[in-house]
Amino acid sequence: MLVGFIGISAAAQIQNQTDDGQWTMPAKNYASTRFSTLTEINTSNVKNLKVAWTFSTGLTRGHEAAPLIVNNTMYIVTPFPNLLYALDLTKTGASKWTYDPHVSPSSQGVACCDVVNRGGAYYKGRIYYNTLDMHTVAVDANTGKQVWKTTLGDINLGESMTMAPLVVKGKVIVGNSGGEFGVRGWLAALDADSGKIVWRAYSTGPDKDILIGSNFKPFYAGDRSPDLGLKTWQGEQWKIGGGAAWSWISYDPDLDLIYYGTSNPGPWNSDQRPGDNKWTSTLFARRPDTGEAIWAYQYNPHDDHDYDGVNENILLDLNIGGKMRKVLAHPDRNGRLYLMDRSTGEVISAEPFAYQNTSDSVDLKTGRISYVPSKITGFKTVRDICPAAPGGKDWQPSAYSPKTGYIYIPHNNLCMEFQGIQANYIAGTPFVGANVRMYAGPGGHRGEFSAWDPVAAKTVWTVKEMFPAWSGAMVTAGDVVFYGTMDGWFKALDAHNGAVLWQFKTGSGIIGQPVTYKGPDGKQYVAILSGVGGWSGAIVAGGLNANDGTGALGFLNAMADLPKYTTSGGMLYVFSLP
Amino acid sequence: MRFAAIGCFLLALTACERERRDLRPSPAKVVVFGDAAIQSQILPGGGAPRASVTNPFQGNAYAISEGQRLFGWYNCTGCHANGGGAIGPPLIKDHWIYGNEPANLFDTIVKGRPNGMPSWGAKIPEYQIWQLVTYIRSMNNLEPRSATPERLDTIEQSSRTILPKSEGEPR
Amino acid sequence: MTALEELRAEPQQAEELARAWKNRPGPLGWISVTTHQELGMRYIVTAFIFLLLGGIEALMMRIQLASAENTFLNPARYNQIFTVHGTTMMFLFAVPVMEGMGVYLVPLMIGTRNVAFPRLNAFGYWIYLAGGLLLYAAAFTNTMPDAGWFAYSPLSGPQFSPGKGVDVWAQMITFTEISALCVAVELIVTILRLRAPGMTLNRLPMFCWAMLVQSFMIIFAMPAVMIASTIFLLNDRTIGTHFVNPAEGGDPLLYQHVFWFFGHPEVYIIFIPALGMASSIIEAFSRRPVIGYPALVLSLVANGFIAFGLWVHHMFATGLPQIGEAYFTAASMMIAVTSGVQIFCWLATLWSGRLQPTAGLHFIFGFLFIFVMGGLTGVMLASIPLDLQAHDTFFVVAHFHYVLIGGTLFPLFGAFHYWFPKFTGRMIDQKLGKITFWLLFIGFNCTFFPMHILGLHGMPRRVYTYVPEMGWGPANLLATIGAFIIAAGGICFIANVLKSRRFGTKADPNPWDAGTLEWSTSSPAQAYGFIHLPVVASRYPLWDQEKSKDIVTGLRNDRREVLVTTVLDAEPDHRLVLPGNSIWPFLTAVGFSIGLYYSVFAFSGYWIATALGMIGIIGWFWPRQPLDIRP
Amino acid sequence: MTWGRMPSCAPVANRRWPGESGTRPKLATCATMLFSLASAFGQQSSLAPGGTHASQIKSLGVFFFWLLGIIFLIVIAIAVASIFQRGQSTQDEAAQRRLKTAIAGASVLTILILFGLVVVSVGVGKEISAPGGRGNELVVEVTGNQWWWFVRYLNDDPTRIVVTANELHIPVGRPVLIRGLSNDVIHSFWVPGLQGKRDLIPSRVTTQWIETNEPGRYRGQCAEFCGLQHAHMALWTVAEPESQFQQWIGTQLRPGAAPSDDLQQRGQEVFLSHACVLCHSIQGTTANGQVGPDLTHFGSRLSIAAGTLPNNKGNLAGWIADPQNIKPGTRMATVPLDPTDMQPLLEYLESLQ
Amino acid sequence: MSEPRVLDVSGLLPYRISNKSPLWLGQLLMCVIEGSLLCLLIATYFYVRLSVDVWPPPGVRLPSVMLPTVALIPLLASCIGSYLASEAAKRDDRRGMLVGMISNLVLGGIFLALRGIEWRGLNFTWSSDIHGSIVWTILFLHTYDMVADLLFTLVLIIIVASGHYGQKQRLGVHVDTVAWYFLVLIWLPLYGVLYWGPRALGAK
Repeated sequence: MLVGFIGISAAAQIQNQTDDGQWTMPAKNYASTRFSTLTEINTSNVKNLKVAWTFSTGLTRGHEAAPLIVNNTMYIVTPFPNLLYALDLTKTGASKWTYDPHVSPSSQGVACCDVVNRGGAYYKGRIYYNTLDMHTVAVDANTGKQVWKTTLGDINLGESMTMAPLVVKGKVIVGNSGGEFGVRGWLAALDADSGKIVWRAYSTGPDKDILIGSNFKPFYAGDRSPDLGLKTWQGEQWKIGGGAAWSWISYDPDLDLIYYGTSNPGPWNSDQRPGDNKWTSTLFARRPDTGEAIWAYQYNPHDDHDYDGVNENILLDLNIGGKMRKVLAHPDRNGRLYLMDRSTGEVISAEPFAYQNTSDSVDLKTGRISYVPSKITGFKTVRDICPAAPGGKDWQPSAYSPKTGYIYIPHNNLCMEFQGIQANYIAGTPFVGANVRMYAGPGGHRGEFSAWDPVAAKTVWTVKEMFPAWSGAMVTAGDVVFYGTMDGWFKALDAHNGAVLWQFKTGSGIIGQPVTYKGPDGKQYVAILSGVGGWSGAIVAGGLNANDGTGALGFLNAMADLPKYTTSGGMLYVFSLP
Repeated sequence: MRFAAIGCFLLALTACERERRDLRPSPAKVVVFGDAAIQSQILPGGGAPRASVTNPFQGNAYAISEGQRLFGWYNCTGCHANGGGAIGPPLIKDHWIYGNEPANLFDTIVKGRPNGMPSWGAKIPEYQIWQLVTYIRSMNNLEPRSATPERLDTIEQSSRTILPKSEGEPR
Repeated sequence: MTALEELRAEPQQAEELARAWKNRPGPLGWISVTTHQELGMRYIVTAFIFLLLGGIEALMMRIQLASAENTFLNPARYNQIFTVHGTTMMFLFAVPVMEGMGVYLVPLMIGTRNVAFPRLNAFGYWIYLAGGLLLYAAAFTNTMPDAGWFAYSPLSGPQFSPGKGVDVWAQMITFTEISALCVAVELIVTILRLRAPGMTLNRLPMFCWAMLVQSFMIIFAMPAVMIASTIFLLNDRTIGTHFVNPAEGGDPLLYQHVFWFFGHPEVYIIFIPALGMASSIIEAFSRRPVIGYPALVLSLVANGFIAFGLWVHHMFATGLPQIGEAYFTAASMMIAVTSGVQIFCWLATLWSGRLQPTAGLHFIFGFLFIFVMGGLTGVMLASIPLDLQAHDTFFVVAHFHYVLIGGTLFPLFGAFHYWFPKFTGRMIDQKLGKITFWLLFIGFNCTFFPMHILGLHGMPRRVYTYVPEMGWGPANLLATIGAFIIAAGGICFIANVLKSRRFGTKADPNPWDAGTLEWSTSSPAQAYGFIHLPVVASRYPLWDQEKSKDIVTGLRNDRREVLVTTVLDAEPDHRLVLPGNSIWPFLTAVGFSIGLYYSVFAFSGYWIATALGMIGIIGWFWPRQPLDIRP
Repeated sequence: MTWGRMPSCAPVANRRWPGESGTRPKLATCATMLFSLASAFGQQSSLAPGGTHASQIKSLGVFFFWLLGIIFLIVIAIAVASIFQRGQSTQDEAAQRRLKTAIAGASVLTILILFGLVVVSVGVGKEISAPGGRGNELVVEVTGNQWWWFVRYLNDDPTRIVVTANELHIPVGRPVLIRGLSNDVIHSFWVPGLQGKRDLIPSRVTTQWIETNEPGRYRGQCAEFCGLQHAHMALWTVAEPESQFQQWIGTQLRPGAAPSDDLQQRGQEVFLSHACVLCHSIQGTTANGQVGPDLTHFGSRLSIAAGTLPNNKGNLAGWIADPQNIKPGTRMATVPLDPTDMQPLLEYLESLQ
Repeated sequence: MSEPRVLDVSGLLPYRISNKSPLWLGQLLMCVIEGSLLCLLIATYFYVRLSVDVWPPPGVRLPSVMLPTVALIPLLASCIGSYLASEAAKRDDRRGMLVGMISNLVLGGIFLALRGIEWRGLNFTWSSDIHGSIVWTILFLHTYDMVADLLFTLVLIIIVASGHYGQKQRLGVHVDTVAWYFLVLIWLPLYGVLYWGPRALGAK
């Protein structure tokens, strides 16, 4: 009751954008809340959900994308070869057209963690998405014809693209992947009409490459010197230093800022790259028009554990300490949930949402994280590092419900043993330098799904999962939270207490992002792609051999039993009430 | 009897192939392409005898050790881990798309394969490719056990059960 | 019977005894021998063959190093050769030859007829031979180990030593170690329980004391090398354990600790018997009891203890905590005190004795010269700062050759020239003996003295070559020339042995007029040792009891019977019937060896070894007629 | 018996070291070497110390040498005298007692001397391992590899970090902390002219202080047996005045020289298109291999192949053409090169000053 | 030449079944060898334990303490059998020897069976990591010795049961017990180190 009240009273806040029952971008809205105001499906009737229809993508790699629903058409971007399917919802998902961007098969060799794609974005009659081989394409949403196709990089340098673009003010914002290949990370904006590159902001190197100018005002003094992207690196290592922007972007129209994080520095063996390695594992706030950096905050300076900073930034207006503040919530790979002032970059709180033992605290005065010395890696073996390289939470996006005020975080409970070895840079091949072996964290389960109270900075409830909760979360105004598990269960939880209200076993493990929409018949539908894969599911999707625990960058050791629970597949499931 | 026993073990120890150290391998090229590295069982027009390319380092412990080092140096581990696979397919496996005969493996490394395997022929000297081939085969116990190291100085294979004892179905 | 009657009946009793102690003829008889002289001599001869092989390897190394950038040996071959050289000298020559001398001489010196466990003795010899054959079979099949005699991991580990060479090395250690343990156990029991009546511990000859201390050291040291070589190294290599793999929590330094916990006492295991020999020779050739017997015994025992407390001085360069380093410096220097006491006692003995300038005594003077110098450089190496410069350089090579050749080989050669009549019944040619000595002495110093300088001038050990700019060439050339002089000395010695064995003058029972019991019986000693076991009343019965020769009677001559006495005072306790010749030790050793050979390739070799060994042991212990031992 | 097919080192080399004038000094004769402990041996001698610590060790060694030498002479003198003593005069009881007293006295004296030696050497030991840092120390990381040295000058400012190989430049008068690591097996870092040795042990960090007041070149060599080419794993330490050192650092911080003519341009292409890039890096180009020595300033190095050959074009050609001939077993690959490519490659590499 | 004196030993026993026998001393020394081996392994255990920050390594369940503790009962009881057999051997009491040795064999066998069951429950092998290596080595070596000793006991049972034995075999029975006492005694510290050591030091 109280929660409902807050939700209503905060109607003007960023998290309460209008909702037309469509789903035009993977994060649902610019604030990345993945919250739908549809209420037809609610806690009382969700148990009656039934499969409405299904659709097979014909592919068996990891399906991480969120389906888009626009104008009674559903668009699905598949993993490599990155087909785009348009399904006619008025005809129960009949195929309208299929677009094939003809992706170079060799690009599969530079995709670090399965050949996934995290979806497209709809903007003014076009679907924009990235292909694995470094192209962004614009496809006419009605006809399926390619409008333009822009080359953004070279797979010979180990680059690839897997992220879902965000279209802001006529600009398609995309970033590269390849933190494990020694790429130089960047974020670029393309003109939505022509596909021309408007700007490109690198994560490392001199300030002019990073688009740091006179307006750059990071909150913490340590970040204010010029050319930090150069001066926190040895020699020319910044050229192969990672910092890819391979995941989520959020946008605040009021402040006119986009927010995104950059990946881990390369190689993983941190002894090989002395310095803070700015701006890897960093949160950037930029102007969408010019790319100019406004502020930045580095989560994990000199990252020792592959803690990328790429996770989603949920933009919220919250009452903190009696004052309404414009904040962003970022559950980081390092296991801490950062609540930051999104106009200045000040860290308000950074409390652990998952079990972690790599850092003691985050100093709110300097913004610097203090690492536990015994967990610092290098040319040696370090044991019992929690969370493991995939972090407390990897790419799998959380959801926020303005009704409950909770952030729903699908995350991991993994620890690792880490041996730093000499990494050799050969362009186009991986640049890692570590033997890793992951295993279940305390409790023996490998995943958790938690509700987090951002104001109190503590966990409200937690559901344990046998496998890492590798799918995105979605919450509705009906107070139902949806997510999928890697053993194939699609679950609906009570947003207040985490009670499982309904679950359905799909054909393969779920690592996709659930969406909900209002169908042409006015009913509420819930859709999810089932198809295990990704880094965690590589053992199934790639047919890996679990006898070698270091396979899949160490994930194999923790997932050796996954093939007993699921097989690969690629199927869209759409549910509705009968 | 004693002498017979000693004789037997002398023979067992002989294994010149295993212990040979070819520190200065011949730079001569071996022709692999076209003929020897076939991948199909179907030979239309009836099977004809074909030239076979043998691995100069077959069964050689030093080559396996060198191959293991190069496997790390040339970043094979980046994609194939220590045999379990990651970005690339595992190399410890039963079913090989392009064959696991030495000539096939050689071919794969030299030419690359379409789904992401780079072509190394222009870069890695040929004798080192053969050493890599030998090492990859040793992973699959296709080289003599006595020439294959039991473990490396790394963390890799783990026979430890890290998984919880079947928690059964989710609630 | 009275004593005189007994003595008169000696020829007949000798015949009876000879029958009871006779070896069966033919090859089957040859492999079932269990008498101590025969086995002791086999140990010695086998060890000398290995010495010869090790010496040839040394010459090859010296040829390679004679000039800069020499191409006589390539690096792989050189590494194999220095590994096999060190291993051979340590495990196949030095320890076994001392065991052999002990097995041969101890029963004679304490007045009994055989060691306490004759069949174990035979087993030990066969296992030793099997180990030696394993290493040299490897040498002839290109499976030579090449990680050094110390086989430091990770260089010796599965990743950096491909092939089976290191496995062969590690398993060879197992063989020699089992053999050494067998001998140690039987010598301890022999010395403690089979001494002639009246030979209290206080009257035990110095050499027996040395063997006793050495045997105890073997018992505590050898398990350490078993752990290092078999459990750590071999298991890491063959079944993938992680003892020395830092990535999985193991530690290369753990291997070093355990290895040197064995490796340092090993040096004393090798030269403590030599100290006993030196003592015996000094006594005999200075015609007087050694001065300071209690001090000598105590310092021997102390040596035995201290030797276990200073292994870390081999690891100063690994950077251990400072306080530990200071302790180990002090401990390492402490060993100089005990060694010093020994040297002083011998000097005093020589000083006050009437010296007989025999070849044997020449070697003792050579021993004093070289060993003292080796000991003093040892003091330098115990000092951490000096060790940090000298460690792993030719200075250390020089040091330990001074200690081991000076401290072991010279007394051993002296011992040969001294006990030769007892071994063969003929005198050794003294003139040739002295030539041998001078060749060895000059050659030795010529070879190894320059190495001190080379080491100080920066030449590391175990290098197969060096660049010409270093200026190490001339000194190395000198060392190589010296090595050939040593080789000439060796040839001279072999010639002398062959010649004297054939043409030497016949020897009396006591040609040197020495004082210990082995000289009271015939030369060469008969298989049964003594017709009548002696009764002893002093430390030097032959000197002090010339007038009255007390004897034991009542032992049966028709079977292999010895007298068991009490540990401290050597009071007769009971009689003991020793087993006769048996083929089972040989068969057990063969079965066991087959399994252990195979274990180089697969762990299942241990099961084979166990099964075949068990069958052998059952055969060994199976009851034989007569079941009942009657008085 | 298989004697292997491995080549042995067949030097073809021009052995004149960069900066060396004229021919090598005539080698000392055997006699002078045997009887003089002077530094006739050149740059890798613990008896020609240039380092503070090595000098202390040498002084201690000289002290030990004289003390122990005298003891040795006394012992030998007694032993020799005993030959002529003939023993007659010492058979009586009193003489025996005297001898026993002498033994006891000598033993006590031994204990005292050794106690003194322990105190002295522990004292020196403390000094040579004491942290020499006064806040101005230079921290250098030395990583042992089979069979070369990776050297990295650590600095809190990562842009001031310098990477080089098989060569160590140190400023005169400044303490240097060596952090030792190993990439494979155990090696031992040893520059006899500067300091004692310290093992480099995989997955451990060992430390050592060096300092010198005398400019000069000090040769060092791996002192722990590390496999086939243990013999050819040397490094040069160049001690130079602070200003020169800073200049050197400044040079090292620059990326590799750009090709200045067509030949060098061609050489760079050869480098980048062959196996070289898989292992070596040259800053300023796309070559970023990490497993072989960094070649960014190769032309200014003293030696090729870890102190095996002086650095000059002829030796480099021999080394690239057939490294296994010069250093059998080396990790340097034999790269098949077109003969016409060799000259440009040499030009390019030697131009990387 | 004065009259030599004689020491007539013909009255002494030609054998002795007691700890005065050389064989007994030899067996004791063998035990010392085995003991120093196992002591060094214990030292190794603590060395690696102290150099590793996580013990046991992640994912490893410590060997359960229950079964080995229960197994102590038959093990300690088996010493009684050994004692009876050795006393009977001195008395030349065939039945006593058989009873003693068979009870020793059976109780020792039960102990080994329990250990076998325990091994099936271990979730690590010798090649898992250093903990697995050292624990398995200690367990294996001790088990190996025990099996060898029990096999020897079995052979002695057969010999004694067949009646085909004399003083030497009785001495064998007596000496066999020395080895068994040793194996039981040495197990107690090993048991403490392997099962209680890590728990006492705070591992789960």
